[in-house]
Amino acid sequence: MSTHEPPGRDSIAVDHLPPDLTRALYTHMRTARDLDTEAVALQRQGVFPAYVSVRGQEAAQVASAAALDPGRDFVFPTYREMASALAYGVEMVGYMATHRALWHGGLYDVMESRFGAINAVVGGPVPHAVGWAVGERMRGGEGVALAYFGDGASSEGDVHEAMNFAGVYGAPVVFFCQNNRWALSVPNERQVAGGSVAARAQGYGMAGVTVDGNDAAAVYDAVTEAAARARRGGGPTLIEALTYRVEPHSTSDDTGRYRDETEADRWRAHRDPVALLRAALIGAGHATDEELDAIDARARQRAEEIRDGVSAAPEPDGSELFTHVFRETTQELTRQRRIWEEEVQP
Amino acid sequence: MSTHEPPGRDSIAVDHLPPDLTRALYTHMRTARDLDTEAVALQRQGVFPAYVSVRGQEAAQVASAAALDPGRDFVFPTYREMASALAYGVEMVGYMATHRALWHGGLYDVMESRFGAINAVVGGPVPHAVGWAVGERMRGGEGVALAYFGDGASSEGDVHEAMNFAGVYGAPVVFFCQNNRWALSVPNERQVAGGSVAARAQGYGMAGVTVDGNDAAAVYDAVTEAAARARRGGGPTLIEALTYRVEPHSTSDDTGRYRDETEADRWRAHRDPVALLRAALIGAGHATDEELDAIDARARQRAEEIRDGVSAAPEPDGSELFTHVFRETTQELTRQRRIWEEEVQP
Amino acid sequence: MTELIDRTDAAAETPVLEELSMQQAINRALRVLLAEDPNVLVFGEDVGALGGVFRVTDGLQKEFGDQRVFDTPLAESAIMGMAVGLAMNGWRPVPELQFDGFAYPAIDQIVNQVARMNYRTRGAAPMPITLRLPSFGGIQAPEHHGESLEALFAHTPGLKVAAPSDPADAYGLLLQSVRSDDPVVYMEPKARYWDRRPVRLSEPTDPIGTSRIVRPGRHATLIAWGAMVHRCVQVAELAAEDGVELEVLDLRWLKPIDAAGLAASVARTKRAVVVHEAPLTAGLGAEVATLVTEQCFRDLAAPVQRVTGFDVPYPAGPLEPQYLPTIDRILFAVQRTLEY
Amino acid sequence: MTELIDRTDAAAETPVLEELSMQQAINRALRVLLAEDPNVLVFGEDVGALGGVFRVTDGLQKEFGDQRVFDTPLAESAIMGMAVGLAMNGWRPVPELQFDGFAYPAIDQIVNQVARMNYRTRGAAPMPITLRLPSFGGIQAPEHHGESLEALFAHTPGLKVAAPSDPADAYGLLLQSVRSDDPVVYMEPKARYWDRRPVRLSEPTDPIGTSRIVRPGRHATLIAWGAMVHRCVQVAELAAEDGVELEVLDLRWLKPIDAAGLAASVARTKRAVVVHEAPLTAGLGAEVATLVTEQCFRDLAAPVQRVTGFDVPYPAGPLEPQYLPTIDRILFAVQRTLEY
Ligand SMILES: Cc1ncc(C[n+]2csc(CCOP(=O)(O)OP(=O)(O)O)c2C)c(N)n1
Ligand SMILES: Cc1ncc(C[n+]2csc(CCOP(=O)(O)OP(=O)(O)O)c2C)c(N)n1
Ligand SMILES: [Mg+2]
Ligand SMILES: [Mg+2]
Repeated sequence: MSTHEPPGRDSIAVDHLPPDLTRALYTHMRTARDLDTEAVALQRQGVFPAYVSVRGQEAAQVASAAALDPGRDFVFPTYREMASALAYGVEMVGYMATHRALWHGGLYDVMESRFGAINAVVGGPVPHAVGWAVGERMRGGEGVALAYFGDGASSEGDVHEAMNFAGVYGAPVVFFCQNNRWALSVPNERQVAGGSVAARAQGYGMAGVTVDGNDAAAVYDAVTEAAARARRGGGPTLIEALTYRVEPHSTSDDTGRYRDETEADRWRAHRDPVALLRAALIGAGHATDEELDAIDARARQRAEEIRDGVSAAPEPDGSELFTHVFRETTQELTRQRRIWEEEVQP
Repeated sequence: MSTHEPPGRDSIAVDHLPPDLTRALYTHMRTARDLDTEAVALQRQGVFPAYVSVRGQEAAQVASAAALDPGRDFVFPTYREMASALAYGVEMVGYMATHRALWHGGLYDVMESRFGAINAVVGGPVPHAVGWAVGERMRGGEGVALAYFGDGASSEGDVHEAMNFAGVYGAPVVFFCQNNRWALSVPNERQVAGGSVAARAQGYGMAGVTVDGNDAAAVYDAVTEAAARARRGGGPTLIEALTYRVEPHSTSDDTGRYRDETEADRWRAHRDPVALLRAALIGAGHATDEELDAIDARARQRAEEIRDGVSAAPEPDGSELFTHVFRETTQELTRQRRIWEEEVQP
Repeated sequence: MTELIDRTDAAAETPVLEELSMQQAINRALRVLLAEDPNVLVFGEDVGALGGVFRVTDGLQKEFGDQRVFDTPLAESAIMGMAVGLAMNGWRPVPELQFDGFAYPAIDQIVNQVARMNYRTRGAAPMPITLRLPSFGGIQAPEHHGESLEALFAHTPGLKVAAPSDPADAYGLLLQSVRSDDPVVYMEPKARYWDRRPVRLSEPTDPIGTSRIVRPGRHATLIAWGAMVHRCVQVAELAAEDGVELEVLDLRWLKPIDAAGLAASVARTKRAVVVHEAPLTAGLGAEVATLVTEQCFRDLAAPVQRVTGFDVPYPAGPLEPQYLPTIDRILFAVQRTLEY
Repeated sequence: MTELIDRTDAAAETPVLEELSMQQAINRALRVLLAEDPNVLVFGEDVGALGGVFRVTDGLQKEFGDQRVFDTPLAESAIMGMAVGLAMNGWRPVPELQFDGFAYPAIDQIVNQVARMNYRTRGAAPMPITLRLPSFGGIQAPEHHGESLEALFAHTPGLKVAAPSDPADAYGLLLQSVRSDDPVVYMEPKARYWDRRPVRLSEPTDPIGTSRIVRPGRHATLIAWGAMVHRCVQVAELAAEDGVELEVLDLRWLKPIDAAGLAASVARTKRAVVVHEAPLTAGLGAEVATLVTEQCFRDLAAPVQRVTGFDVPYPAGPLEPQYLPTIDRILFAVQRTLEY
């Protein structure tokens, strides 16, 4: 019983949402798409050692981030949330710097952005979101934490422990699983016992929601509702956004070894979230083709600016090896830094 | 929504089970009860440094173990499965030796008993059961693995990972949770989000069963059914046996700090599994009072024999420190053993 | 964050001499910390109503409420993961993991998250987390209740590690650890919890990373931490009867290690024995021996001797005293270094 | 179990000279092992159809079927926990954890279960498990993909630890590791996976725990493992141009460590430099330095030098070459020891 038959609908509806919002979603998704394309190109040119594409997941990412309030909420991402970062207002040259391997975790200000450091441990940041949320309620704040994770991550013990904690403490968390059907080479059938991540919610006494992850409006609605519930003290929600990883896991991956591309091709052709949203905007009268072309042009321009910015960004100085290990450094580290200065410094 | 209102029934029925079986269950439960009493006394006398009582959980333990086939199944216990060990046929002096701190893990032969080593890591052995079960199916065997764990353990990441693996591989495992309402000082309400461990099963696509853990017949039926399903390839089952830890967590614990004993008293008075089974045996005509008195006498005698055995068991020789670290020892360990011989050996 | 905290009261009082156990001293330090900084949170398995399995958090929940002092579900990784998130929301978490051996399920969060977050965020998200970890052996406890993880923590960039040996130091080091904006693993020697002695609880004065000469001497330096300090003092008393004056150095901070303090002592005594409970191979004794040797190579009259647990899993009851460094083994090592 | 295995075929063939990468050599060893012993199982994240992220298990699933070679869900602790249960049911598990840094979530199962089960059961339940762990840095990978966990593993009683440095050794050490009835952590130096060279793949002859002199010399001994062996050879070649003859010792087995081999070399050269990628403090270099000093105290002309990663979290791309021991740093250390 796979939850993954492509929903089949090759159209989505946005009529119930304000046109400003849907245009903003489109703008971010379009920009993310272009930036993604630029990033893949940068990897091919050798500027990025590797890159993980978000192509096909723009609706899930942008609409979930846009449903939050960057003034009081806090996002805990994995390594694949470029489009979320963009929609949430993260400084994107700093974000993309991680893909040029300038700094693990990115070069944007995590606390100012209220968007956690890029985290490569699958499942690892999910308990952070719970801790943040527990702390937020304790100080009487109204913020909500959103934790991103993948279908593969749902197998990790940390994700279970985090959900149980959130349930016990009634913490204002949105667990947002992008089920893109693949965890590297392993499909849902051999990853998620029972076939549904959202179905796990019930076992923690929390709301569980399955949503079409390529339908920006549906994702936006689901996260809005979950965040509102969390804000008014209703506790955590687990949202599973069904989408598809149309690209390889990363630029180092070779899907030919483990999957037939017909399914991916179907998603590309009929379920492209950017195309779906574009059609819906026009259908709902939220924008004309010309207006959207103008948005596209601005998106492309912004993507190129970010691309140029990250390509030109300076490499960190080697002394930064030592600067951030501790708030209060140690004599031993100072000694090692001196060795670096004398024997390594370029 | 607590699943824990004491079921209220102060009687159970065994009529549908063979009298031989129900008398055997009673014999084991009675023996375990007496051995438990002896063990608490041994701790008071300073023979055991500490002890974890199984009092009140005899039905859950004995009936679950008795529903298995010690010729082909394999049990993975925690530190609180004395009554299970007894019912499964484990050599009990060797088992109790762990409480005299003669050897962590016990001195019985784990492979011959098909009853894993006593394991103090909460949640840790649960994935072992899954591995064993996956391996069992791979070699075409018909054995079933049963993993014991507590309500507290259900919070650990390992338990989730194990259940997901079992679901994905369709492994012949019975996950048997003794929910005795307490994990040391923490009650279910602050431990198990959603209130039900069994409810988690659905999220893994496996059968989940809640059973009255003080009703030996109900536990026996549930495990028999789960084991049969597993044996015929039907995959794992999660059973939650609702019971109550009437004693402190261990002899080092002080329940006065965290709980009111009225609830425990109620369970003792109305839900004692040994008393319930005794009444049911008589009610079903499976045994007379006199027969049961005779069983009681034999149980007491056996408990005393085990008590005497463990009290008299020799301490392991210090050289055993080095004997079992590796199958093929190392020069360095041989050198350290020499130091022990020269500088430590009593 | 620290600016807001008023420590004048605590600092002003002249400490009185009291008879206290280490477990009580730690409890008092936690009280001071909870009182002085509203961001301090104490949590872990059974630390609330029960007051912890060693009663170290006894009475804290009653005094500070169940928001500041609270129980968690039974999941070590989430406890440390929650600490990270709390720190990112401005709190100063003081989690407890119930026993040393149950820190392993949390190692990923400790090493890959707690220790790295300040670095990963280039200083934007500091981790002022103090992990309290009842540690080491000597109490004939069940399996996994007697482990010594200091080598692992000391090897982890981004962590600081403390291990007090007596009530007064336990108090001072905990104040320092919790007030520090860096993550600290604070290892409490279970075997010394009930050791009562007359102490003055006072504000720490030595900076983080300072060792302490517990007993001066001139023939050799015994280097130890946690419960082994006490054992080394016993050895020194015995040796003194034979006219051998052993200096006992309590390392206290296992990261950063007081390299200068080690060098100063051994430069005088020319001989050193390092004692710890953890297994020998790749234990922290190797680091200490190497630091001493690197700094005192020409002074050393003998190689640094190591007296440690054996390279075997921590054993049960009757074998425990044969596993842990005995007075005899330490004396043999002293003899070896003197006669080298 | 081992009695049933027929190794005559493999052993009988005279090995031919082939040009192979380490990644291919490991793949060949796995093939031999899967073929010779029906109890060997290879599993882990993406080891099946994909053949592993480094293609080390390439083609194995096709050749041996998806019962013998299979993917697991994404959960490291359960991978190792499953290995324990499989071993208890008579299998010989060869799990892979995808990257060094993702071994941390499995540390509890590795330390508290895999390493102890034989001991806990007094020999009833041996753990013939070989954990294959792509390890160490040097490939400018994302965070957590460049870690060196050898000190942690070597410190754990009950584990053996191997780290090959070239294709031929990778082949032999893996055969030994998997055939051993003890648990072995087999650390594969990612940076050397693609290093092709002419090799003869042959049955291992040296017992477990034997080091190897990769290049003889007389002025000082460079001690290393994994990818650092290659770097030390480069250093030795450069030093030779200046008339300094450096011996390069490949430790290979990080537990048990070849103490006698270390002593034999340094007794001749009088000087030693140990090189590793892991951070300095409490790294395995301290153990090596201490073992050398304990055994060669009178012979040593200078303290053993350590050239290691710095005590900082493993850095990203451009900083990686500044973090890892450079040829220059090793040369400086050689100079220091020669001029001491
Ligand atoms: C703890 C951990 N184990 C393994 C990996 C290696 N790894 C990186 S991504 C990945 C697959 C993740 O799948 P999923 O959670 O579905 O996220 P997606 O890549 O599809 O976005 C794996 C196995 C890791 N990063 N962290
Ligand atoms: C991983 C781990 N963490 C903590 C402990 C300490 N501890 C021992 S028993 C226990 C409570 C266990 O509760 P539960 O799982 O409900 O089992 P019960 O004792 O009720 O049988 C705790 C916290 C442990 N043994 N293992
Ligand atoms: Mg995925
Ligand atoms: Mg319980």
